[in-house]
Amino acid sequence: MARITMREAISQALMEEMDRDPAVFILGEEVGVWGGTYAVTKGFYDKYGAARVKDTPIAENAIIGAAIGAAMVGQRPVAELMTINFAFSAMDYIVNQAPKLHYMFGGQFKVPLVMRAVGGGGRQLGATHSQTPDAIFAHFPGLIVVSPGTPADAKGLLKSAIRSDNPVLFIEHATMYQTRGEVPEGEYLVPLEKSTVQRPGKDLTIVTYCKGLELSLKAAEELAKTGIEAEIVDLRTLRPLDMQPVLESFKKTNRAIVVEEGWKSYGVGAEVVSRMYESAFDYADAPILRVAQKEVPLPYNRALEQAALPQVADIVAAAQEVMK
Amino acid sequence: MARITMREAISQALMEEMDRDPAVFILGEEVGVWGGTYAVTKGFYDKYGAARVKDTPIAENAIIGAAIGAAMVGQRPVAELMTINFAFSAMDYIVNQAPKLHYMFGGQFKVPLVMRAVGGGGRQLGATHSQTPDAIFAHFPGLIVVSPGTPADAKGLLKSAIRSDNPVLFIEHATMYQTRGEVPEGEYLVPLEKSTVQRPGKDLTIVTYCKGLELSLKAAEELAKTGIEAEIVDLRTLRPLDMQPVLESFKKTNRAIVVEEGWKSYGVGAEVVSRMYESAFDYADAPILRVAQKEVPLPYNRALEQAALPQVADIVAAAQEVMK
Amino acid sequence: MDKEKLLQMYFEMVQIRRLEERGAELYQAGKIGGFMHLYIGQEAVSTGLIAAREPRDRVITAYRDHGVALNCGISANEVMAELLGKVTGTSKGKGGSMHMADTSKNMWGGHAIVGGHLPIASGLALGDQYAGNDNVTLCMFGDGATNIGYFHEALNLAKTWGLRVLWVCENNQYGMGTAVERASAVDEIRQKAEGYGMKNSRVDGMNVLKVYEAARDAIKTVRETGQPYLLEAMTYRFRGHSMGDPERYRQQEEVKKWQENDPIGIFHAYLLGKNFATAAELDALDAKAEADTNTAVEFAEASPEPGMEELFADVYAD
Amino acid sequence: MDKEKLLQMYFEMVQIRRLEERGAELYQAGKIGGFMHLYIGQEAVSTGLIAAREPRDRVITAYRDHGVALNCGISANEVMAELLGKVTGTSKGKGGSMHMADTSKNMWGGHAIVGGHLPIASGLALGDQYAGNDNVTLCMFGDGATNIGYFHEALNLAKTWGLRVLWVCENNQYGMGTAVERASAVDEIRQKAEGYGMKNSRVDGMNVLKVYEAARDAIKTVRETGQPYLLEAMTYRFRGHSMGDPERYRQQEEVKKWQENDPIGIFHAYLLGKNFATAAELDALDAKAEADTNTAVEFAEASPEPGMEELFADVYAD
Ligand SMILES: Cc1ncc(C[n+]2csc(CCOP(=O)(O)OP(=O)(O)O)c2C)c(N)n1
Ligand SMILES: Cc1ncc(C[n+]2csc(CCOP(=O)(O)OP(=O)(O)O)c2C)c(N)n1
Ligand SMILES: [Mg+2]
Ligand SMILES: [Mg+2]
Repeated sequence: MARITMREAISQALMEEMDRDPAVFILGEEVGVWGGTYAVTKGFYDKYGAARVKDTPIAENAIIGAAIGAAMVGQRPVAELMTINFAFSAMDYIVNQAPKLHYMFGGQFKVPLVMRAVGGGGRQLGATHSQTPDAIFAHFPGLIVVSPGTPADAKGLLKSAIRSDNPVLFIEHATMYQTRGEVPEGEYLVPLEKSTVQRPGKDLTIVTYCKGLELSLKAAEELAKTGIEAEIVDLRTLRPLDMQPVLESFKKTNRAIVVEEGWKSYGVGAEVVSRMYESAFDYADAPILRVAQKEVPLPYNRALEQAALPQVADIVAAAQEVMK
Repeated sequence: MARITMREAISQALMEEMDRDPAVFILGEEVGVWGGTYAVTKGFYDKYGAARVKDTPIAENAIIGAAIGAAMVGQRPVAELMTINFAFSAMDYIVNQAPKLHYMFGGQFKVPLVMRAVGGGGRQLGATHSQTPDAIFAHFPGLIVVSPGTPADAKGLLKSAIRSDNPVLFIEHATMYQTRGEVPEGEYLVPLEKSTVQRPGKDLTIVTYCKGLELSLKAAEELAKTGIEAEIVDLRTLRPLDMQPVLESFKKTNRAIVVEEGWKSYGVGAEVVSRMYESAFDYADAPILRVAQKEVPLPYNRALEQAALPQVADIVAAAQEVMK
Repeated sequence: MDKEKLLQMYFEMVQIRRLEERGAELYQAGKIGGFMHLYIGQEAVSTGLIAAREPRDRVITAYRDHGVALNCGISANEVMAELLGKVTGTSKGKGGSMHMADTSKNMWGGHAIVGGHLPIASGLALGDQYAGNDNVTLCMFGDGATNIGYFHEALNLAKTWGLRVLWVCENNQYGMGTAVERASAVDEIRQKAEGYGMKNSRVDGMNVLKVYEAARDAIKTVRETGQPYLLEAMTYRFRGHSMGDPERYRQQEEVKKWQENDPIGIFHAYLLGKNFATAAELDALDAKAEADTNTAVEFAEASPEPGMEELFADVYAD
Repeated sequence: MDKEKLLQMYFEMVQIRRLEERGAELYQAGKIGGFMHLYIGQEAVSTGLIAAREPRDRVITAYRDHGVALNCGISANEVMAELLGKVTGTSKGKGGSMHMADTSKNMWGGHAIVGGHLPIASGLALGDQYAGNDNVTLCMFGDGATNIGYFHEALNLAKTWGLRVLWVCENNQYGMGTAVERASAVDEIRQKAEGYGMKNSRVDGMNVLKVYEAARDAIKTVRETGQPYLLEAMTYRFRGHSMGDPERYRQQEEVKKWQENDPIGIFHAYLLGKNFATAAELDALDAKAEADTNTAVEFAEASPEPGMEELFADVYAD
């Protein structure tokens, strides 16, 4: 296994799938000549040509809408949204078209579509460009919402997403492209609907995903120094949501926190917490706490932005609180 | 107090505010000549004329975008979205522009805008036209999200919304326009950020809003016959969320369910439940249950659609479950 | 055109009319729910258009889709069953009036978000371009739909990428209650194509043969040039926007004037006048349309409701 | 035009150039974060345009907004402070490079969602129409922004309702790395106005006086006719799209060719050639721009960061 970056892992998944299946093509703003705003598709244009790596107009509805149409007639487009903030500019396609067409027409249409989008704050991009609104997409049945936390998962999940016959929203994090990890070479598939334990522990369960995983792993190191062994469960997929590893862990530790980067209210943690109590009420020794973004539009100023985003110290504090 | 319908109450609020403040005007699809798709603005066009009751093109971005602009320079537009399903076609304005402009420009701009939208299922309109996606809007700081459950609240909240200097998404329910209730005549304001008890009870707390209130009141009648007295707390406003009456009730009853029409996963109930445990963990004698929509796009067929929607019987069953 | 094809077109137009008249009754009787938008008055447009396609050419339209479905070869039985929400319907009763489709007939659906299917149409054509064939996608939509951003993004993409789409605007003068000029910067919808440097023309949408000819030529152009084309068909809906329209926005005289231009009447007179058919032949087709509609209603009424297992079926494809 | 105004325009152009050059340095030094889009090369457009407005005319633009801010009369101090995220900035350090505004100067913001401010511009004009005045809203945007649906809905609304907006497309030949013709159905952006029956014209955006004249005439037309107008200014950005653009999409020769057409150089030569100013006078303005920029940097660096109470301030207006 090679130790590669998240960027390389995603890039690898895309290339392998394009090599494997001629129906797979990429479209989006600046995916071609530019090489991808975050350099994920660097070199693709030269390798695969303009027909398979399509630079689009700035027209998010056309990007996702056309990708849906092409998927309906048997192609397997991977549409890039540049950033998840622009998903609002194609919202009807993402939540009202792609996830409903299969059901609404009695199973006639299939929409094997992947929508890649970069999310996350922390780069001083201001309120409209820094969001982590993952929870709102996960509200819609028919959509699969994935957001990997490690390079290996990024590769394995993206490959599975491309092979899925369903629309998948695949959310990456802008500050994690340089994150390194062991990634299996060649064929490596991670199932789309499985949460997983990323760090074993016995005292406390931390449920998280994506950027939250990075922060939680650091927090777990700190906690370990104080003798608290946190078990970290990575959701990976927000819809459908696999609670089994969460519940197994919680039934063992009886204490838990949920960590996410997005706003707390009506966020991912709310759903996870509700399900934990629904299924394991009697196991809770203390209230489950949520660590999340402060309820403000993200400000440009760096200190303010960092104060709004969840930090390792916040996780440590919440963990200590539930351990009391 | 007159006993009037929800439709009349909303209509009254709009008229009173238009009479009071010349800066208030209405725009939207079919609000004028047609008289409003749900007849809420019937007669307005004749009374106020085309300048204050503006029929728009079918262009949701232009409707909300232009309303934001007009609000920024001091007008007080009430924009109608025809149905909340079309909010996805103006999503960026609703969640990424209106709620962020004030903060992002250091408080310079104000956006005194009301966006009225009809939501809800139950009328066989099919998957794209039957949604109750209220929770996803409530995820965004800077937005106020209101959804009344009684004619009086509809009037009082809408009047407050029009007077607010903030963007308010005001969600009505398509099947409740004929619902009748006592409504104070003339000046009557309900504060935008207060939940309230709609039915007192001692055994069990039902937290709900909008259509869920109607269903819960019926369920409470049934429960009363079996000796269970449910206290019903109506959230009315989803953001900012006022938990105080919920917590007070729960601390008394120690048992609760949350009822909403939208999908359960990542819905309104998830947030309410999470906050209840966060603030009143020790008061819970049984797991709090959620009654909500099944996780499917709403089907056209009537029996299937009704099976997907939460029913009075579901509420009664959930209540009995937590009372065990 | 040969007689057989002419009579087939006539039959389809009458069939649409009859089926929708019965649909309206069943709606009033509470057997059909939701929104139902009738095509009555506009039959010449989809009939002429779809008669001009090859079977490999794809069709996609808005919620006013019963006629389109029939023209594409979906049976009256299936259309009626879908209206009644039965499992034998085109979409197993889960779609309803606004969501008829049959991929085997290359009919890619009625769609209920105004203008929402236009980028999808570009996508169908993109799929064909990617596959390397020269299929044409016929995308129908209303005048009102040309004001939404979806229209703009779809047409711009189609022209920039050279996608084979024939854009067919059914200008029936109103989007719900809003007259074209009250919502659109230009009265002639075809003019909007100029902003994309796209070929375009206008046709009398009440005359099925004119529609047929214009569509045939336009499809040929699209296929050969590999460029999209905008065709505007001038038409009128004789009924309200959907069931339960108070129709406060137009005068009954205007409706009457247009009704005198009934596309079926025009075609009927043409067929007789040109001796393409005898009155008896046309009467027989009328009777067949009537009979087929009766059969369809019986079929639909007798068909089972979808079972409860359908509620959770097809949320995801497997 | 009088000498004073000409020299003021010259000064503003140089001031934009200097301020952004320093901005680029501070960005490289890590003192400015986020996205920063430089206006260098395009100074003639906003300078000529805004010189032609009356103070009551509103201005709104995209994220490439430092120049526009300065032209509107926002001080270099405030612009620089906003870039550094200081509480003395135009938006208290909460907006950053892309979000400069000052309502007292009728500058309604830089906006970062491509095309997103166009419907808002229609709204500013709607507010004025509703108030019964004849203020004009000047809305600036890029070539790439004309492909998104927001553009379409905004222009259609403005024409249909007769809103006083001067739409100014800064055609700098690229939207990020995508050349106009690779993303737009038509190369001439002004042609898109034809689809809305909207008056339009093209102007050399490297020549500030031509921009000024075209803008003055267009604003007059808009004010008098109560109808919108689309003005396309042909220009070029000398720097990358934003800081950190690999610029793989264009040749250095192309950039050089355009740089020889430097709008400041052109105007400098014009002012000397026509004897509007002496070299010494222009040198003095250059020196003042330099000095003001230095002052602005000092001011910004010395300004305090917003306090933590700012984090929760202004989420809601009270
Ligand atoms: C995005 C969106 N906005 C609004 C509606 C509500 N609506 C349904 S049909 C319609 C009128 C459409 O008019 P037109 O495109 O001319 O088609 P016609 O009904 O005349 O065939 C409207 C406003 C919708 N379905 N989708
Ligand atoms: C809706 C949306 N999509 C994509 C982007 C990312 N983006 C920012 S600037 C830009 C290019 C805009 O080009 P143009 O309109 O020509 O303006 P220029 O940068 O050339 O001034 C893109 C794609 C965005 N901000 N908003
Ligand atoms: Mg129409
Ligand atoms: Mg550009």
